[in-house]
Amino acid sequence: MSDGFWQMGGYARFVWPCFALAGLVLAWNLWAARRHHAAARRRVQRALAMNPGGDA
Amino acid sequence: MNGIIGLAVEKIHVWRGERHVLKGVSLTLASGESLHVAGPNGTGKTTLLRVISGLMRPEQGTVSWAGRPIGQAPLEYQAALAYASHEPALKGDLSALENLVFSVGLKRRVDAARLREALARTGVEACADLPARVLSAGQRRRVALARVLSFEAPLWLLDEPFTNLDAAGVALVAGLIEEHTARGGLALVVAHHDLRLGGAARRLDLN
Amino acid sequence: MWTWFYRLASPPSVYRIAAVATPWLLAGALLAIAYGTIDGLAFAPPDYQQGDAFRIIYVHAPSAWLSLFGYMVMAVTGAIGLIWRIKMGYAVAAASAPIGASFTVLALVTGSLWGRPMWGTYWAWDPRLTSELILLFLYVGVMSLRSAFEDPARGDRAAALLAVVGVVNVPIIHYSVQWWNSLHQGATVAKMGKPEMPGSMLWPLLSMMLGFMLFYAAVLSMRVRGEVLNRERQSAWVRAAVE
Amino acid sequence: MSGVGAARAMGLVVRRELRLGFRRPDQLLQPLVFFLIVTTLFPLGLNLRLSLLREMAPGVLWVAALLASLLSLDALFKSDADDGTLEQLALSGHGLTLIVIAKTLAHWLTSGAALVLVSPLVATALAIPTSAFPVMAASLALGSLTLSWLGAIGAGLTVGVKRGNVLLSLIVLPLAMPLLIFGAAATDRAVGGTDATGPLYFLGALCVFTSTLAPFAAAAALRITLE
Repeated sequence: MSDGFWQMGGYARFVWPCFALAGLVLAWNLWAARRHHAAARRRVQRALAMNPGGDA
Repeated sequence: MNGIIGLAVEKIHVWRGERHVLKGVSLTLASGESLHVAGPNGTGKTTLLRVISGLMRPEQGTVSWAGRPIGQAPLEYQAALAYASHEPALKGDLSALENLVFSVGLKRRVDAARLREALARTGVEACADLPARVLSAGQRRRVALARVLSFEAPLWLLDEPFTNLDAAGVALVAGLIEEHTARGGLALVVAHHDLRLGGAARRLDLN
Repeated sequence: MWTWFYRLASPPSVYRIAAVATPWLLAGALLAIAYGTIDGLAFAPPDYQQGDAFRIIYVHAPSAWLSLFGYMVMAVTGAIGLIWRIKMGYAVAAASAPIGASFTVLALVTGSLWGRPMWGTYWAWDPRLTSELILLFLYVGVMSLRSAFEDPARGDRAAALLAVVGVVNVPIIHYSVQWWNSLHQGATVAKMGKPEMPGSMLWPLLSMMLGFMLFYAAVLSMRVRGEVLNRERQSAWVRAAVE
Repeated sequence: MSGVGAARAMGLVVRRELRLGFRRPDQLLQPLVFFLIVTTLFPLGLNLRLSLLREMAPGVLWVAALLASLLSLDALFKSDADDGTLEQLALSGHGLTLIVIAKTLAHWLTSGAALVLVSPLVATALAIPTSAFPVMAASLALGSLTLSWLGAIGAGLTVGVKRGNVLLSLIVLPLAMPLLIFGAAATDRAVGGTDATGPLYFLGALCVFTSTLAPFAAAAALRITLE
């Protein structure tokens, strides 16, 4: 890729951090959602272990 | 005729977070009857009373008054009930009389003299003009009872009305309930210990 | 008549549908975002005024849109929960809040990085960014209120009501800030909004918008599954779902 | 409906609130003293460059008024919820919305209106010319009433929460920013001698809008706590 691309017309200092942060936010959302779901599953398993009856 | 004016509670279910507090409770109460809801604490007695009063909406089940679900005409239903919660519910900075003026006055046009009579009836006429915060727990309970009397409402919902009362107080409350039902009123009384109510008194045990 | 709606909103079916939908939504999202990023950074022509700095719009505009969209979803589903007492409404509202808040932060930072070359400072109280900042406060308010209650059901209802009150105030806040801003500098010189864009600039933006929306849907369905489990712990179907 | 009309019931609740308020006058005075203290901080912080102080005075006065009003909002429903009288009010046969309207108006009388009366004192300290006092007082009156309505919603939502007053401010302040914008702008124009009716109309619109919707939202919020 030509050098010009990485310079972003002199605005590299602003453009690349934006895209990097965007990637970070996307990744965080995925990671947090996965962790949130896993935690919920664990809480349910623990609750079920405590009272197997688990009335409807 | 008096059989029609009544309370019907069908299959009330309430969850408190995880706990299934009320599991399909049903009861009926007709004019002239009193019902003692008993059971160890934590079995949802107060929750049941709050559901019946309309303060709390159950997840399932209905409460009807005079044949109509209370949700349809909540304000008419409220005009017909007198609710005495576990706490005597008085403003500490107001005198006993002022407390009655500002709570009974919202439901009925009533003058101070009649309110003083009610306070006399429950034995606390002497402290009518004292701020509620200086009264003892028993006296506060008696002021709350005077309020129930002054509402002159057909349906009484009383949550532990005997707490903090001496023997004379307990007898007074039992007497007032009997008089109320004798006049065709209805009384639903939550109390964790047993009590002897004459007349058409029934009992419901929340296990 | 409403049975299809209740069946759709029934927790077990939502839990299953969300599980099936997530991978497709995620794949679509990453595809659209990849295309949009490459096209936007490498092939779209620079802006005649802002040069290559304008490319930040490809992440700023979609995240600003999602920050608002996420709040709308939170308010609407919260209202559904409050009015029809459907637990699923609360679950979706609780799931949407953190996602929307994260994109609000992204919109704020990208907005201020984009503004820096034009204004000479990272924060010049641009009306759009100020509204975005207040939106972040609204998000934080709703999320803190929900977690302030021990009883989750009560927290859901309180947060739903605050979200509805908030969504009514969002336009009021937006126009008040616009009015306040017009007092001092008149219309901001550099149009922050979407300037009239030729196709070569516009396609990557549409692709990024689509990608971000699909991504939002994917993460929302992942979080809804967790929120449903939290709220349906005592139901029998949960046992099968968790094995 | 119960034997007592809505207007009479509201009158009773307002009298109850005012009587309770004046039984503890120190609690009524505290927000006003806070208002005075906050406004004296700014001249100290600005090492008294008078021109700068006059420039900032409307904003300073308004921010201080906003924060002072927030202080007293927390108590709007808390004491009634704690001693159980809120339940009696909820079951009074008039509906929670009417009770909330009466309580909020009474609260405004003892807090917002008091602020408006004290504001000339503070304004002179901030070198605001007396010519600006009428517009300032009008904007503070409208703004504080709007804030009382928003605060009623916030108080209703946080009454069941332990240490809810910080959360209350966090919830109410973002919603109060528009009224700060228009209130400070109106006062600022009055100080500058220019016509302030524009922002005052906006503030009036905000006040009417909030006064019509907030009671229902606050009543719904209280119902959530009572359930």
